[in-house]
Formats: sequence, structure tokens, C-alpha cells
Amino acid sequence: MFSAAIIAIFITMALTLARALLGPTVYDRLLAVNSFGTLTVLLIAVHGFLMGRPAFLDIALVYALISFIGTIAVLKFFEYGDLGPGERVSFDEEQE
Amino acid sequence: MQHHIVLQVVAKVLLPLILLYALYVQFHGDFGPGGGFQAGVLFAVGLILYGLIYGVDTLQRVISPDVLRTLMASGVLLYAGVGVLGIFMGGQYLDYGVLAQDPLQGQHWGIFFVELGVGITVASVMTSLFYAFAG
Amino acid sequence: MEALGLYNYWLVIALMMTGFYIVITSPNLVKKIIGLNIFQASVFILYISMGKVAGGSAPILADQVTLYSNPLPHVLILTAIVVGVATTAMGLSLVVRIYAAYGSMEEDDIEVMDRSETDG
Amino acid sequence: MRVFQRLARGRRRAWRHGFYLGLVLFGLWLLLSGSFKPLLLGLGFLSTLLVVYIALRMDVADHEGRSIHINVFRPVGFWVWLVGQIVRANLHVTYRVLHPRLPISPEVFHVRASQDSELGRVTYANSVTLTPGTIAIDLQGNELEIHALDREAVEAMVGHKDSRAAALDL
Amino acid sequence: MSEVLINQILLAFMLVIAIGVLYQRNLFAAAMLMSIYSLLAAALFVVLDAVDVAFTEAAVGAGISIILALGTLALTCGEQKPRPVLATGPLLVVLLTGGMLIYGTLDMPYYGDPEAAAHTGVASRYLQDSANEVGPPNVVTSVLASYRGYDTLGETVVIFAAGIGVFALMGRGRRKATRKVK
Amino acid sequence: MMLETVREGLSWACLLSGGFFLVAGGIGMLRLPDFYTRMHPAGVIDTMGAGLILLGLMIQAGFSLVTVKLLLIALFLLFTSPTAVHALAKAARHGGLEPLLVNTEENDE
Amino acid sequence: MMLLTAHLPILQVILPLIAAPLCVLLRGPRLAWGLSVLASWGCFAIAIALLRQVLAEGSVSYALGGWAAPWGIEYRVDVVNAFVLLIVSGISSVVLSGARAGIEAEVAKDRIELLYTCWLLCLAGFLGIAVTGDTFNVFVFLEISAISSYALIALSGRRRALIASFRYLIMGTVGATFIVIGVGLLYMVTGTLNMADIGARLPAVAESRTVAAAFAFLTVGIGLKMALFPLHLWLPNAYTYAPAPVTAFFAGTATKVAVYLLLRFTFTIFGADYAFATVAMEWILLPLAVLGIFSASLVAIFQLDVKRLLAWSSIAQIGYMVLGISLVSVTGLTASTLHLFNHALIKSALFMTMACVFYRIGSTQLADFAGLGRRMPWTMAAFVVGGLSLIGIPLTVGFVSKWYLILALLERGWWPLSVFVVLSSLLAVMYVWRVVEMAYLQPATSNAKPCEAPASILIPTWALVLANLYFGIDSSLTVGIAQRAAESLLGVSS
Amino acid sequence: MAALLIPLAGAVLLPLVGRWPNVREALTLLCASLLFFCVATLTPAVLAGARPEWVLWEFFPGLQLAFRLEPLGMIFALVASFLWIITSIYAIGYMRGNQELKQTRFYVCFALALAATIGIAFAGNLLTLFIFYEALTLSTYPLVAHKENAEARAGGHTYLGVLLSTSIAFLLLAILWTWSATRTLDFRVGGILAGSVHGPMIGLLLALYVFGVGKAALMPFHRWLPAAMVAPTPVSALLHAVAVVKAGVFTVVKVVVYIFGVDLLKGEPSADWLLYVAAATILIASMVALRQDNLKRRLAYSTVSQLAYITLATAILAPLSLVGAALHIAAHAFGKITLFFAAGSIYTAAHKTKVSELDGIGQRMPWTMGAFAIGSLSMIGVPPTVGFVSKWYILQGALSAGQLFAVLVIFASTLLSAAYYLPVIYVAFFRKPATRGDQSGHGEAPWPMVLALVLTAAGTMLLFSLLGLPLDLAKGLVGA
Ligand code: NA
Ligand code: NA
Repeated sequence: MFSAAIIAIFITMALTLARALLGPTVYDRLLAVNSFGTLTVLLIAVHGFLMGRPAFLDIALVYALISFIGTIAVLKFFEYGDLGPGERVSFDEEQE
Repeated sequence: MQHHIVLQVVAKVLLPLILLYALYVQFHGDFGPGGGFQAGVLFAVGLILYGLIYGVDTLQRVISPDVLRTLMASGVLLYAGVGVLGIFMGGQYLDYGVLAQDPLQGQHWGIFFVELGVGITVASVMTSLFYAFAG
Repeated sequence: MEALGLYNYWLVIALMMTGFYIVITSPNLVKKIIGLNIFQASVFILYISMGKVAGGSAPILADQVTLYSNPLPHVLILTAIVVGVATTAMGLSLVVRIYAAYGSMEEDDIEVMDRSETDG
Repeated sequence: MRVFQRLARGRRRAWRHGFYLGLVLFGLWLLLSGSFKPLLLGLGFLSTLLVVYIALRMDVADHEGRSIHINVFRPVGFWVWLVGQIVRANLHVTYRVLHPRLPISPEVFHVRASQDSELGRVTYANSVTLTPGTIAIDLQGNELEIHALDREAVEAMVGHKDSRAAALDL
Repeated sequence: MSEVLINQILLAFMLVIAIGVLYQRNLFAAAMLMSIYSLLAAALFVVLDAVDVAFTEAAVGAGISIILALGTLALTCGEQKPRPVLATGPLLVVLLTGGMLIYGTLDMPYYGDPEAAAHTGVASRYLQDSANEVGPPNVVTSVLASYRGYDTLGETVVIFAAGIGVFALMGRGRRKATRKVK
Repeated sequence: MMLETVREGLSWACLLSGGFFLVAGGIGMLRLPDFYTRMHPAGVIDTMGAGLILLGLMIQAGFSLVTVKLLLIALFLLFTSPTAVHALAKAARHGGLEPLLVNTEENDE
Repeated sequence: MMLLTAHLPILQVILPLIAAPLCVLLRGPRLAWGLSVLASWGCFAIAIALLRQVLAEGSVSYALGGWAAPWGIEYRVDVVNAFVLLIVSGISSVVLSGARAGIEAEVAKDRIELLYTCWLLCLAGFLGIAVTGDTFNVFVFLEISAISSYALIALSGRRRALIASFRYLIMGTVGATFIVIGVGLLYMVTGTLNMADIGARLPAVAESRTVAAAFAFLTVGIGLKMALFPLHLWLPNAYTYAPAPVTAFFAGTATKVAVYLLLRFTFTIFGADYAFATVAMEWILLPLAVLGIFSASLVAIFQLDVKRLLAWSSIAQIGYMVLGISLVSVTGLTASTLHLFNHALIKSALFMTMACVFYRIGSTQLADFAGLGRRMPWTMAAFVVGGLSLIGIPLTVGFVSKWYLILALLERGWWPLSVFVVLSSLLAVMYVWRVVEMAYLQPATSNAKPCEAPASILIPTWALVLANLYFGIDSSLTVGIAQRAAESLLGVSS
Repeated sequence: MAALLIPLAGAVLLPLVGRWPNVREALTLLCASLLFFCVATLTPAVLAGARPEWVLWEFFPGLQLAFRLEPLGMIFALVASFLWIITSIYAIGYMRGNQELKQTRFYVCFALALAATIGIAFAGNLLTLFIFYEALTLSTYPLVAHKENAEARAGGHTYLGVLLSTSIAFLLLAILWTWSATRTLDFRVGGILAGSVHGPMIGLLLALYVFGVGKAALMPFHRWLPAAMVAPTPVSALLHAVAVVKAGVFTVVKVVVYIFGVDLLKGEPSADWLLYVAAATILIASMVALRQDNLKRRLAYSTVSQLAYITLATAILAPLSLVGAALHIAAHAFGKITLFFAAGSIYTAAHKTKVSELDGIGQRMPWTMGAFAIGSLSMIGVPPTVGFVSKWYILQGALSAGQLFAVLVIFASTLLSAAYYLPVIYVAFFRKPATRGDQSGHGEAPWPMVLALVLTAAGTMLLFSLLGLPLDLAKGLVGA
């Protein structure tokens, strides 16, 4: 039964992966990454049960927590072209 | 990011959880996966999330780069210092067994402080990286 | 089963070589760093694969478990991952500075610019 | 330090907020840790203090001082309703997606969110997004922009959910 | 579903991504693919019982790497100049290197072999005695922080060095911290 | 004994149907025509797929720390995933990506 | 406080390692410099004590964390690495003492304390590589030194330094990764990471193809780190564009440590029998050494920047060390080990003169050297002596190295190679003389006022120059140590 | 020991007094005289058969930096130190007369070169000799490139290039070979190589030594010598007479006698090549000299030829010819220095460098040209000059060894040298000066120069009559 879930996860991974590779827009890729994150969380969780040691869900938990950040950073990136809002200042100590 | 109300609100809810979870990982590395490094990264990630949503400058008012610089040095000093303490207590460098009467207890304390050093350094370095790349 | 065991390593090697190939061919500096990451991550997988014991479990001691995988490669790779992050951070900050100084991050463009300068 | 000075100047709300937050966090710690060794309890206490301190500092730093009180348990009805909606919407989307002819007609709507509080509006927007078939694209003031897979999906959502979410206003 | 199979499917995904990165000229897309690569690596580490490593990979791959990559792209540019991907010389180098590795695998203990020297060597003591000698049930923690604690000190110093290095290269962020942003 | 069987069956059903929704979402992500429409099947993966599978696992685990963690995961997913998708959509919208629409004139307030 | 002498091996590394974060905390360039100098000289003192201890009592082992050797990380000091520790800490101390003015002239003011931090970290990295008896620990310290090196190089602020540093980063990381692969493969077949332990277990699995692959990867990885021809491409620009004192530091330490690593892996871990009888490593090293010596010297002749000229010469000099190694004889290894020391003295001295020149002229272009002999008499005199040493003129250390190298070649009966070595010295004559001629026999272009470098740089420079002469005249100490090191590597007792 | 220290001390002190030319030059003369006195006092002991030794320090295990007095070195040291005095006198005149720049550097390097020369002369083993040999090259380089113009730099290039190259490429290799074969580098009567090196290897090793000593200017490594003609005349004197080339042939003789041993070489046919190469060098260099119009270049090729004489004499391997070789070192030194002084005087007084411009100059510069004539005669080997004596011994040796070929070469070269020297004397004395106005009023060169060249010319004659001392020393070389 866990195997069935894992197979389903794998198939979905393949599909989202295809979307990530095909694009065509960066948002598509991002969406794929986001879904892939969810799938990875699931894979890790199910695998723990499959192997009979479900104790290590922390990794899945971490993923759920921080894969969020990546998306936020991207959003920031696209709205401002920068991770910290504000104008660019060039480096002053270049020589030559 | 004034108009990102959704993000700001969600971040306000998530942030304390992420930070607390980071500390949980820091202090429970003995029992499960994780330890100083992972905790440090998580803690930094929490701060970075705040920085992303409220702006780097706002984050720098919460924790200034200078404080980070001091912290990243102190983490290393803490780790290295535990080792030196081992020498002064009559053992080899980084020998935790001599830190307490009971060697096992000594090991426990040694690992605790060493991991704390790692966590402090990693968290502050990762946050500084964000400052450098986003600021 | 045994041949499959080696096949596993070969896949990892193919990964490593793809990363290595990106490092040595790509003239784009960011891409080089990405290639380096793939290369290193694959080496990490090689290590972790060698630590796996068939039927074993994660090396966190528990009462009901008798067979554990080898913890040593895990420890080594933890360190290596950290080193990898440090290298990536250094590399990317260099790229940023290079881009600020040259206005490009393509190695061949930069070379042309360097050469057009009088040597030094 | 400045934080404490400000707090001491009588920002009771912040204190209260910090206290509740600390309580929630310490509870979470106990839940995660599952251990009642004095050392870990002490560490949990210190960790909670640190996090609350940082959270308060952040409140001060972002000058909005939006302290958010989550009360997850009061609007139980809303959650149950939402789960139902989600299941329905999922079935709906799944059917469309798997249908050989792909019967969709994507549209963009603008909806007024009636909630007073920010948290309410956010919850509303997120609920809209959470139910497949509709996605909140933008939330400006009370204006909510929604992308929907087809008209049916919108109809299922907009009428009721708005009011339900309003119930959760704080 | 056997571990080996899961393993190989994940590896195959990773290979697809690696090749995708090779051909991808949009650096942003490449960064996105890398983030999936990291996800898969973490999953693979879990499958291979390396939970601590997976945790690290997750935290780093999902949290830090993407920030670094996007920060860099924001400060530089996101597109790579079009160029042919295949080059004979480097291909030869890579084939030679890979060939050497494959040659090396021919005498390797098979995947998962419990009798392999790696498992019967020093590692066996860690598994047997660490609970009595060091304490923590997580053997990785024992080895990491105690048996090989010195490596971890080195690792901390590496991170510290990177922090100092980035400070030295980029300063403490380029904009003045005093400016208020709205 | 009976309870055990019910639990097994329930968990089976959850996992299998969860798997089904995952695959359906995946297919949708490939089939649908543009970014905005693809967000909807992505939502299927995040909500129904993930939810059911996690539920199945929770049923397996019973009342334990594992279930707490699974619950936390589920909550986080439910909390972050729509936020992320919303942020994405917003970014796409601000980035100038126009949604593919069937009949634009029907857009009302 | 009991018997710190028992802890010398770890103090050697931990002193700069702890001083580095303190440097950051201190804030203030002068203070940071003072602390660094103090720490570095402390290291040097420890290295001397350690060498004396090792010479008197044989090799020393230190179990880190109190965990015995194959389980914990071990520091093991024998004559070979005690000698390398001495070289590295000595060069660092002297160069650092004279670095302040040069650094202040070349590096942005708010980055100076960061530079000294990186310097100390780099030093700790080098020392750590040299002192450790654990293969994976080598990698960790390799990376400590590498990452701080990248920063050190880039800190000169010149834009070509940035790209040089980046290239070094890529090549260095590939090298380090190759080393990790090699270590992993060795671990796979032996189940241990401790050098001595691996060495003991390897003969049993010597025919394994995995071991052969490990050997290949380790050699290539270390080759990259030591800039062995044709893996040297990162070095010239890195040395040219780094701040001049940093170059002086690197030239005397970085590649030396890598050469040591090659010695350690080849002789202690794999053993001469495996490396040279089974794999016939000399037939790889030898052609590379010869090609490296020849091509790098040739390229050096045509350089227009003196720093870069010296950098290319460094690549050639590494060829000499490798040549000595590939002879697999006591004399050959003596020559290599000796040249490790001697070349460190030579190149650090020469690059220190570059620091002097850059401090005053702001350039190290050959054309700007016109008339410098009159304007900076002490600096250029130092350059001349260093140059003579590089060529291998009697009474300098360069001569002593060459003497032993040729002797080793003759012992093996490798006639043509000994001829080659002497002929290649002539190439050195050519590139050194181009500079000397420019400085002494070309009139200065314009307003050529005397502008000798400040004593703070000159004194350390001359200390190195005098060391060149001293150890060239009385080589008994260095030769004695090098010979013992060679014997210990080959496992022969005298 | 003191002998070595005097010029060194001079080199150190000279820069300190560089600001006062008179003090500087007085110091130079003082050093030179002291040195000669010092060397001269050592002579009786050596004549009496003593072989005093000083060991300075151990260089490599079993290999010291050591000095040992023996007759050949004694001759060389005597000649060199005596000629330093003369050359110094001459140099003072020349440098002042031509208003050369950087005179202090000149005197310092000169003193250093002398120190190196004494070191070579007294070296107790090959390594010590090698060290001073290189020191000599380096200390004379600034002298050769003294003028700092393009031509001087090119000359300096060739000078340094050839000498350093040959010494490092061949001599060092030969020394290392010797060391690795015998584990000693001491100069020993009868040689050290017997039994360690065999067969054709002896010939090869000899080749390494002989060509390695580039200063011996054996063809094809002679080019540095004409190239160094760009140097001021006192330097030419130093190169051709006092130190450099003498150090070269001296080294060759020492190596043949004390390293190989005459007996070893006699028994080895593969070593015969030396004779033929020396012969070829003599003849070719003479013919080249014949065609040179530039007086100094003609002298330079003459030197190449005369040096090969000494090598030839050595290669004959007969005791008498070895005595001749040793004598010829002194003979050529005095003769050639006279000739160069004369050439320098002509340049200083009349600014002429070509033979074809010397018509009738003998009338204006009688002393100079008289000395030139005496020097020439010595070069050709006409009594009563010392050149006759040395040639005589060489010839005797060749006859005794049955080397008819060598005899023929000696005769042929005598004719050739007559052919390139006599015309100079002829045009100087017997041709009418050209009727151009440009030589208005020049007379002799400054008096120190004239004094110097008269002294050396006298020396050439004097040595012929006082032959006892050098002959005794030279015989000590073979007999001891
Ligand atoms: Na842990
Ligand atoms: Na939705």
C-alpha cells in the first residue's frame, strides 16, 4: 500500500518534472518546483512508513516550512529584480 | 512589500514557529536528525523570510550586521574554547570526557556547547550572506 | 541484484560527470558554480550510497532495530555539504563582483576584455 | 534594549501578545520534544523567551506592530465547511483535467472581501486559493482578484465563502 | 518496492535534471532545476538512511541555495550567451574521468553489502559503543560532535571563513542600513 | 481486531485515493494550456493529494509523536502552499503574464 | 596548565584558528595586524619546539578528543611534516611582519582586519593539512585554507584579481572534490580514514581496481592544488593580482603544503611499492615535471609583469620538486624536501621585494623597473640575491637544492635529465636577468628620485634574503632534516 | 686567508669612500699592493714544498669550502695580484681620462673580481673553485656592461649568458658526476677519478669540464670574449690577462692534472679529442684575428688562440708541456695586458680603435707603441720575451710525447700570430701618418697609463731573465 503511494508520487514527480523542464515561463517552472516540494515531503513521509521507521518526519516538516521561502524569494526577485527592495548602488572600490 | 498583505500576515504566523523549530532542532540533535548546523540554517531562514517580506533594512534593525559579525566569531570561539577547556581540565583537545565527573555527562555537555557554537556561527553567517546578496 | 548494485554507482557517476562537464565547458560563471554543485552533490550521493547497508536503518539507536546503516559517511558528507555551501557563497559573491567590474559574467568575454587591456 | 524600554512604557498589548505567543510556543515545544527532562524544559523555556524577544523586536522594527492573535479553535465550523469545499472543488477540477476534451473556460474576477480585519481578508484569500479551481491573484485593500478554471468553480466559492470567512473576523 | 529501485528512479530523475541544466540557457530556470535537484537529493538521502544529511540538504537546498542563486542573478543577469553545448576536448576529459571511476567500481563492494570493509571498519565501533562512550542515541551526532568533533570544528571554521570572505568581498550589504524602506 | 481492519482499510483508501489525486494533478499540470490554469491542478496536488496521503499515514500511526508531526506538516502545507501559489500568481500578474481567458467580456466586479 | 608541550601538535593549529575570530572581534586594522603577527610567531615557536621534539624523540601522535587513532582524528607529526610546519609558520611570520604597510596600501581600509582574519585562517588551514594524520581532515583544512585564499586574492580590489580568484575557486574545488572522491574510494576498501591505518590495510587489497582509481583521483586532485603542470592554470593570475604580501605568503606555503600532501599520500598511505612498482607513477610524474619545468620557464621569460614572471617560475620550481619525488630514492626525496624549504625562502623573498616595489611604484610591470636599481638599492639588491638563488648560484639555497637533485638523477643514472635540469637553470638565468638588467642598466624614465621601501617591509625581506644565503652556505641543518624526512618517507633508517 | 680578505675588505670599504676619488683610488692601490705582498710572502713556503690548507666550513657532508696552496695556484695568484696593481694604476688614468661614470661601482667590482680570482687560485677542491668561478663571472658582469648602452647590454648578455650557461650546464654537471662517482672533489696529485670512471666516459667527462669552463674560451664557446670588448680597457685587461680567461685555463689545467690525473688521460684514447679541438681553436682564432680591423677585437681573437695554446699544452700530457702551460699563463698575462693597455692608451689619447687608423702613431706615442711591440713579440714567441720560454717548453713537451701534430700546429700558429701582430707594428712605426687634421696634437695617454704599460712590457722582458721563480713553481706542479 505504501508502495502504491510511492509509485503515485513518482509518477507525479515525473509529470511535474516534465513541466519544470518544459517551462515555458519561469512561473511554470516555479509552480513545478513548488509541487515538487510537496511531493518530496510526501515521499519522505511515506518512505518512513514503508521502511518501518516513521520517526524521521522532521525533514519533511522542515521542507514544508522552508520551501515556502524559495517561492517568496522568487516573488521578491521578480517584483523588484532584487532581494532587498531599493535601488542598486555600485561597488566603489573597483580599480583598473 | 507593503501591499503583500497575505505574505506579511502568513509570515507573522510562521516566523515564531520556524524560529522555535530551529531551536528545537538545535537542542534535540542528540535524539533525532539535526543539530547545530541544521538549526543554524533554519534560524537564519526564519530571519531571511522576515527580511524578504519586510525588507532587509527592517531586518538589519532587528539584527545588525555588526552583531552578526560578533556572533559568527563567538560561535567559533565557543567551539574552539570547549576544546581548550578540555586541555585545561587535563584531557586532550576537544576531549569532553574530562569536562565533568562522569565522562558521559562530560560528553553531553561538550556536545551541547559545541553544537551551540556551530548553530550560532551558522545562523549568523547565513544571515550575513543574505545581507550581502540582498542588501 | 549484484549487477544492479553496481548500476547504482554508475548512475551516480553519470551524474558526477554531467556536473563536471558543466564546470569545464560552461563559459558562464554562474553556470559553472551550478555545475560544481551538481558535481559535489553527486559525490555526496556516492559516499552516502557506500554507507548504505541493505535492510539497515538510519543510525539512530532504537530498541527494536538491529541493523543500522554506516553513520561515518553521513558525518563526512555533512561536513562536505557545509563546505560546499561555503564555496558556493564565495563563488557567487565573486561572480557578483566580477559582473560589477566587467559588466559580463561570460568567461570568454572577460578574457577578451583582459587581453585588450595592456598586460596587468 | 530599546525594545524593553518601549515595552516598559506601557505597551501592554505587546506584553500580552508576547505572553500568548510564548504560551503557544512552549506548548509546541512540549509537543515536539515529548520529554520532560529539566534540561530540555529549561532549554524550551529559554528558546521560547528568545523567540518571543525576537518576535517583539520584529514588531517594533516593522513599525506596524500588527500583532496577530490566532484563534484556531473558535471558527471550527468554518474549517469543516472549508474542508468540504476543498473536497468538492478537487473533484470538480480533477474531472475537468482528466476529461479527454479538457472542458475548461478560465476567467478572471474581481471580488470585494467584506472582512474588516486583515487576517480575515488573508484567510479568505487563502481559502480561495486553497480550493482548487479558484486562485486569489491579488489582494489590494478589499479588492480581491481571482482566477478561476471555469464559472462553476467561482459560483461555488464566492457567494458563501465570503460570509463564512467574515465569521472568523477578529 | 525495493530500496534499490526507489534509489534508481530518484537518480534517474536527477540525471534528467542535470542534463536539463546543461542545456538550459536561462539561468533562472537552471536555478529552479537545481532546487528540484536538491529536493531529490534530500529524498535520496532519506532513502539511503542518511536522515541527518537529508535534513541538511533540505535546509541548505531549499533555504540558502535559492537565496544565494537569486541574489546573484538579481545582481547580475539571468541569461547565458547561446553557445554549442558539446565540446570534444572536455567531453574526452569527462569520459576519461568517468571511465576511471567506473573502472574503480569494478572491485567495489556491491551496493548495500553489509560485509563491506566500510561497515566492518571503524564504523562498527561507533554503532556498538557510542551509546556507552558518548551517549546520544543519534550515532551521527556522536561521531560528528565527539569522535570526529575536530572535523566539525573545521567545518564551522569553513563557514566562518565564508562569512568573512563574503563580508570582505561584498561589504555588509551595499545599501545604507539607515534608509527606511516603504 | 475489527477496529484494526477498519483502520487498515481506511488508511488504504486514503493512500490510494491520495495517490490518484496526485497523478491527476500531475496530468493536469501537463495538459492545461497556460500558467494560470495549471495552478489549479497544482492545488489538487497540494490539498487533496497531500492531505489524503498524510491522513492515511496518520491513521497508520495512531496517536503518537509521529501523528503530531504529520499534523504539523499538513497544517504547514495548507498554510504555506496557497500563500506560495498566491504569491506566484501575483508575481506572474505583475510580471506581465496575461492569463489565457475564454470570454473576457464576462468579467464582472 | 599541565605540560603544554604534550599538546604542541594541536596548539600549532589552534593558535591561529582562535586568533582569527579574535581578529574580527578586535575591530581595527593595526590591532588585527598585531594579533596576527603575534599568533604567527607563536606558531613558529611551536613549530620549532615540535621539530626539536620530533628530531629527539621520533614521531609524535596526538589523539583529538581523546579518541584513539583509527576511531578519532589523529595528529601525527614526524620529521617530514614538522619540517613543513616550520616552513609554513616561519614564512607566514616573516612575511606577515612586513605586510602591514603593503596591505594598507593595497587593500580598502575597512577590509583590512578581514584580510588578517583570512590570513590566519589560511595559515591554520595549511598547518592543519600538514599536521593531520586523517585523510578526511585533510580535506576540511584544505577547504579552510582554500576559502580564505579566495578572499585574500580578491582583496587586492583589482578586477583581474576577482577573476583570478574565481578561477582558483573552480579549480581548487574540483581538486578538493577529486581528493574527496579518492578518500571515499579508499574508505570503501579499507574501512578507515586514518592515514597510518589505511597504509597498513592497503597491501591486502593492493590489486583492487578501486585502489587504483583512488590513487588516480588523489594524485590529480593534489596535482590541481599544487599547480602541477598541466593543472597549473589557476596559479599565475592568482599570484599576480593578489596583494603583494599575500603572494609572498602563498608562494612560500600554498603549493609547498600540496607537495607535502603528495608525498604523504604517495609514500605513507599508498607506499612507494604500490605507487612506483604497481602503478609506475614515476612515468606520469616525470614527464609532467619535465614538461612543467621547461614550458613554465619558457613562458616566464616572456612575461611583462615581474610578479607574473615569478609566478610562472613557481610552476617550474614545482616541477623540480616533483622530479625529485619521481626518483623514489633517498637522495631524490631529500632534494625535493630540501627544495620545499629552499624554494619557500627564495620565492617569499622575491615576492617580498615585489611588495616593496609595488608599495613605492604602484606597479610590478617590467617596464617600470627601469632604473630601479638606483632608486631602490636595497630592494633590488635583495631581488638580485633572490634571483641568484632561484638560478642556483653557489652559496645560495637554490644551489643546494639543485646539487642534490642532480646528484639524485645521476645516482639513478638518468643522464639526459640531469643535463636537462642544468639547462633549465639557464632559462632561469634569462628571466631573472631581464629584471636585473632593467633595474640596473636602463635609465629611469622620469623624475627618478630615490624611493627606498620603508624599513618595515625591507627588514623582513632582508631577513628572508639572508636566510637564503645562510642556508645556502651552511646547509647541514636543512640537509640533515631533509635527509631524515626522506628516509622516514621511504621507511629506511639511516 | 688574508689574501682573500684583502680585496673583499676593499670591496666593502670602497663604496664608503666613493665620494672622494683620491681616497678611493688610493685604497684600491693599497689593497692591490697588500694583496701582492701577501701572496708573495706565501710563495717561499710553497716553493719549499709546503701545501698549507684552510678549511672554512662543511658545505655538504664530506665536502668543505677549503683552500689549499699549490704551485700552479701560486703562479696564478702571483700574476693576478701583481697585475692588479698595474691595472689599478692604469685604470685610474683610463677612468679619469675618459670621464667614465659610476667609477665607484667599477672599483668595487674590480676588487670583488680579484677576491674571486684569488679564491679560484687557492681553491682546495672543485666545489670551492666552482663557487669562486661563478663569483668571478657575476662580479665582472657589471664591468663588462659598464657603459649601460645597448651595445654594452648586448655584450653583457653574451658574456653572462655564455659563461653562466656553460658553467651551470656543463661544469656543475661534471662536478656532480665526479662527486657522485668518487664522493670527493679534492685536488689530488695524480687525480681522483682513476678507477671510478671508465672508457669513453672519461672523454665525455673531460668534454664537460673543458667546455664547462667557458672562461677557457675553447671554440665554440669563445664568443663571449669578443663580445666583452665593449668594456672599458682596464676591464679588458682584467678579462684577458689578470683574471677571467686565466681562471679558465687555470681550471682546465687543474682539472686535468689534479682531477683526472695525467696518467688516466694518457691511457684513454677517448680523451684525445681535446688536443684536436685546441689545435683547431688556435688556428681558426688566429685566422679570424688576421681579418679583424678593430684592434681590440684582433687582440681578443688572439687571446682565444693563445688560450687554446695552453689547453693544447695541457692536452699533450707531457710534463714539460705542462710546465710550459703554467708558464704560458703568466707569459700571456703580461704580454696581453701590455697590448690591451696600449690599445686603451691609443683610444684615450687618439680615440682610435682600428688598425687601419694607426698609421704613424708610433711617432706620437712612442712609449705606448714600443710597449705594444714588446708585447707582440712575446705573443709571437720571440726572445727575449717570456713568450719564447713558455712556447719552448710546450714544444719540448710535444716533441717528447711524440705529438708531431702539436708541433706543427705550434709552428703554424706562430707564423699566424706574426702575421696579425707585425702589421700593426709596421703601420705604427713605418707608415706616414695620414694628413688629416683631426689628430691634431694628441700625444701620449695620461701618465698612469703609460707607466702601467711600460711596467708590464718590462715585466715581459724581466720574466725572461728571472725565469727561475716561475719555472721552479711550474716544475713543482709536475714534480710534487
Ligand atoms: Na544530529
Ligand atoms: Na485554489
